[in-house]
Amino acid sequence: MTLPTALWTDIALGSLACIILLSESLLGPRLRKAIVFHGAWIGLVLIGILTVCTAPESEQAIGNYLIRPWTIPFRLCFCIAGALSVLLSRNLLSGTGHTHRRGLLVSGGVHIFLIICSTLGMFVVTGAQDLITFLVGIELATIPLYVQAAMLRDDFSSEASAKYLIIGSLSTAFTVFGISYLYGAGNSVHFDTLAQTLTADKHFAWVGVIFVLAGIGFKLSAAPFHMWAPDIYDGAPPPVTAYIASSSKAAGLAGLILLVYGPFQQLGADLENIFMFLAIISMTIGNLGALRQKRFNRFMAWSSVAQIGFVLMALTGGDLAIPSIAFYLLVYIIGNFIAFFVVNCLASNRPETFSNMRGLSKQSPLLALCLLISMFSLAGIPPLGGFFGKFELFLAAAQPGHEHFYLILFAAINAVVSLYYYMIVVKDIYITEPTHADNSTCPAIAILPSQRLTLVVLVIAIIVLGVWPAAHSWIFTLAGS
Amino acid sequence: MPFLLNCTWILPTLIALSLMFVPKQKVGVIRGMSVAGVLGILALVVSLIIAFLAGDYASPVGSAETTLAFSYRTPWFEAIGNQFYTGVDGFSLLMMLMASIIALCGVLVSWTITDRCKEFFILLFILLAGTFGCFISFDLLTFFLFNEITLIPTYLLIAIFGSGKKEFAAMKLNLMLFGGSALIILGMAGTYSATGSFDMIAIANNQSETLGSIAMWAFPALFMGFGILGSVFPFHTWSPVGHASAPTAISMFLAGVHMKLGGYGCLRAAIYLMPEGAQEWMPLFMVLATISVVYGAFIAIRQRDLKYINAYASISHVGLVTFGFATLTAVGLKGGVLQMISHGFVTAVVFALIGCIYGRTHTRNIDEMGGLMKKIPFLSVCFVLAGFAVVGMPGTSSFVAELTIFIAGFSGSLDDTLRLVCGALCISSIVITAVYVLRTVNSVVHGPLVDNGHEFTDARFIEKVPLIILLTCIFAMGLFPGWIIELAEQSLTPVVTNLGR
Amino acid sequence: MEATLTTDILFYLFSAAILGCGLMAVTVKNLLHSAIALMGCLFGTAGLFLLLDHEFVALMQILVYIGGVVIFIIYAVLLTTHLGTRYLPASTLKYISGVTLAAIVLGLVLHIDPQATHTAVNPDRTATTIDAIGYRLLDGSTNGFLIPFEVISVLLLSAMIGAATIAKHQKPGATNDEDETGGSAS
Amino acid sequence: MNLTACLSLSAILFSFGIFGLMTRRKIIAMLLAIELMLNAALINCVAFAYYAPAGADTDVGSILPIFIVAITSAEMAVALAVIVAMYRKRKVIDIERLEDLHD
Repeated sequence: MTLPTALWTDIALGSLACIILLSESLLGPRLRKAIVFHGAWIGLVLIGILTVCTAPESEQAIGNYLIRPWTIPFRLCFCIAGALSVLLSRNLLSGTGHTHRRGLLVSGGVHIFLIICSTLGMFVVTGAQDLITFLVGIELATIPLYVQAAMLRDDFSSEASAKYLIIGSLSTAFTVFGISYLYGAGNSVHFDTLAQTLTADKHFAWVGVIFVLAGIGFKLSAAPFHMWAPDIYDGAPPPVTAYIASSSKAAGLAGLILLVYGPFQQLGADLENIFMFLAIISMTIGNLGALRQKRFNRFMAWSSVAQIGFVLMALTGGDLAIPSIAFYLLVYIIGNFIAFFVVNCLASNRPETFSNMRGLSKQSPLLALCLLISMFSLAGIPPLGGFFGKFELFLAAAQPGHEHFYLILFAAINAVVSLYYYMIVVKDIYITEPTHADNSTCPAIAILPSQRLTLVVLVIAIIVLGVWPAAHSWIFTLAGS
Repeated sequence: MPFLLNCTWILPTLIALSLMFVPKQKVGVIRGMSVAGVLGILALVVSLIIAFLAGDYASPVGSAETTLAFSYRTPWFEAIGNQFYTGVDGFSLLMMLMASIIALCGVLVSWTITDRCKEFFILLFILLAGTFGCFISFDLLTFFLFNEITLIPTYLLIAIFGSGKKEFAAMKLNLMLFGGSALIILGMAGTYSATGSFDMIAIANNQSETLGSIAMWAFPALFMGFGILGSVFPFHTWSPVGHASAPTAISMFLAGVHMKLGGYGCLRAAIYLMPEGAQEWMPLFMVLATISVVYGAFIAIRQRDLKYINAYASISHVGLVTFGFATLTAVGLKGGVLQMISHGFVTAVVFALIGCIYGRTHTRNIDEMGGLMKKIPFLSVCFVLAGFAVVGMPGTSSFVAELTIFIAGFSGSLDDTLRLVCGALCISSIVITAVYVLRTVNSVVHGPLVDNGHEFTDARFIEKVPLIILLTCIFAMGLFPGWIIELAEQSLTPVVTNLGR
Repeated sequence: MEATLTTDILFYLFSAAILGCGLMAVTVKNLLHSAIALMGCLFGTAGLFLLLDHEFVALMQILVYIGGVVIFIIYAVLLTTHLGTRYLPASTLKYISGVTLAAIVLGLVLHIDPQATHTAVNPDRTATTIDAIGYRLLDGSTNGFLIPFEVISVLLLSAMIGAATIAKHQKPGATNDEDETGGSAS
Repeated sequence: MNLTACLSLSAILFSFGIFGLMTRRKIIAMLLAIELMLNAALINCVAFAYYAPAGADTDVGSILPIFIVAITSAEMAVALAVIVAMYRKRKVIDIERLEDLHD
């Protein structure tokens, strides 16, 4: 049996997890620190490059594990998010830059090991060809995150973890219940069989679809399944928050696309209505929530609920949906990580509230500019990557045969609302003068050289993605084949 | 030549980028680079116009085979049918000429800015890049993209460098303009759904029924989306606060050029692309335009703040542009285009003058000033001349433009009652305009000198230059409008032919 | 098993046990009691599985679910609450919303009617043997479940390591170097 | 005893789970309610496998529960650890009292 080349990435990821775990438990403290941290992020970057290099022209299968070309951009997203998340944990691993109120991680090595395990789970989701692999992949992507959320030594962390755990288990219960119905309706768990047997006239299928969608909705924290997302974002360690906000959502979306264009493909028009409903609620609730936030992480949580609404809008559309979502996620992940990197630098000596960001442009022009670019990219302002990302989501909902123009108008107005709160952030960092109380206690901001470099690279990446179409057409080529 | 054309947006971008690396203490270097930059843009535009007039392009272009001058086309985000497609016709060139002259004057007017001077010029040049990009784009998505690029610098320029309720004004302006963008996105999604392309020329020549039926609702979305930028009633409310709070140069540029992007978009992206929709919806927009014209003029009477007076006057005069377009006749469209150019110069010179006067009196309230003729004769004379231009005295550019628009209101069939009534109302607005202009000029320039303790001197050289340039342009266009009218007429031929299909 | 009166009676008995214990598990005030009720519910389910010819699942239910998971819960209850502690009842609003949501879900699920093909037992059916399960689990072809079987081992490993890491007594202010990963503790 | 009866049983059990999740306040009690929901899914799997028409993949009725139980035990192990860690720090496992994180 020869292995398909595209499978190397999955194997490499598994091996990386083993290496990290072994070096964490076997090596001495000094060597361990270097190998675990640098090995992990370099390894993930290399695996990302390997993913791009081994991108298959057509589907490659080994048994019932299928590597589809369109999942390659998603896999790249997972690798990028994983590597950035490791880099972001830098000052939680070592003693440099004790963070405000938070302290250090319980165990840095296990934290990094779990990031890689979670990434592996996401890879498995994208390769799934039956519901069982799908379920196991989703769980492997999620369960390590419960642990990671509890990794800090403060009270907030375990609270966030507990809430995440409850929501996550609930989502598992829904998914599993839905899967049992899908099995009942389709008499199989294999996607190919299900694609033929799940027809719109089967009531079982509908119960299954609704419960599975609800389960994935929890993972995506799409409204109305968003309940504790802000608490989780606020309490979990910053790298984990960033990871949940980016990669975890990307995995959920990859899973969703897999199901919608695989086993659910005969359920078409009614699914569109469901997604339209979810999109409208998510955008509205996310925006309304984000408007009244004072703490940055909570703000990011609500805004991500709104962003998911935009993505779900694309799923009401036709063929353009997959590549546009993939491109959007790539841009969204980078934009999110810039914001979290900046806030992580800030949070090293103050609580991450908006009032503490005032006057940032004077204290650290670099951080201010990065945050500005990140916010504008998330809002979808050209020439940043976010513009094309968001614009294509709109176009996807307007394809012939799927013309949801009212939805587009509604979403466009919501995009303006979201622009408002992103601009409030920009106003705080550039225009509002800090009051004495805001700044008197805060020492200068310390940025680690590695984080400064990462920020610059990310900012350049987001601008390049917005003006240079290479990555864009690569994604479209992969999704088209 | 296509490269030179693209340089009109590449050059400002490069200047903005290189300004980032200049240390902020070196104000002289920053100013020098900025002036060199705008002069460079002006030189580019002038050489383009000369080449355009010299080439075959100046001859009327056919409707079906529209050829653009200096066109350049390369696939960009081609997976969604987007191209980087630039080119110009006479209309764009005229707008670019106006924009570059106003940009030059704007930079000269901003000579006195010292606080955060570097950021000011960086943002100004990004704004310029977006504006010129808009004028040369013939791909709908690229056009929209450049249009969006202009909005964010506007926000920051007003919110950081403005006065009064600057943060509120900037936020309101931006949210309303992005609201317009939301409508534009809707319209673009509609056209994309029907044609699968963003190429303006291709869409304009597309006569499919799908596009025709989508145009019924995509046209008002696009027209209103750009109309918000052109401050069409009832979405004009961003413009008075925005213009009043912005720093002088930005007021000039916003009212003079940026608002014109709205009119430009209405013509280029709405009327040209979807003539069927235009025929259907134009009565509504004609009414709205008339309301803008009359309402803006009436409100201007009640204002005491010079900037607010001019801002409302702008709403009134830009309303005339929309009215001209709404007649959907060759004369009306031509008049609209002329009014866009004319009003750009007029409003820019008025805002520049208000800036100069405010720098001396430290108030913009007309009740608190008077008799300035005795103290600052040069500025006062300019103010009077600018007043003539606002009213539309013969010899100024406004006269040429407004006359054309009024003719359009009454030419053709006399059965169209709506057009006749609206035309009559628009003409009556001249009277109202005369009321507020004469009153303002009277109370500022003449009368007893109100002494509020400030000693002031007449304009310095650096202030005189932009005023003289702008006034010269106004009178030159008023006295020798021939070639401008010809260019506008020729470039509007495809639009008119399209309307007749 | 053949559908006879006996199986019917047994089914309703088990159902009564499952639902009764299930209801107790979510309503009883004392947490330990509800854990025990859950155990009863799971035993009832195991009985149901025997009735439906799935001995292997029944066995797993008892060994892993009851023997492992429920014991976990009871441990957690004993570790974190004092025996007999009663906690405050939830607010009326919560009860109302709980009942409403449960009713909505129940209505949604019961709304369905099984297709005709599902009402009777397929006469040719054979009970799944443990051999068959083992072969399917270790089958690498498109028909098998080798990949999820491999992946779930990673899942269990990471969950155990993670659980051991966070549950370990944490000295306040300790740095990473003083901690061990706890990997061996799993 | 038929498929409808089995499915109704599992549906009722599932709705008990939801009810418990909504009304309970201790984290352990909420997890316990979630166990009921998972158990309902197990009943479904087995019932569908038992009443499957000809040609259906009946093995899945046994294999899916294996994975579900494995996933549940992993989840519960993590849950226990989190609860213990939290209890050690805060002496609180009542979800209503987890109020440090709020708007």
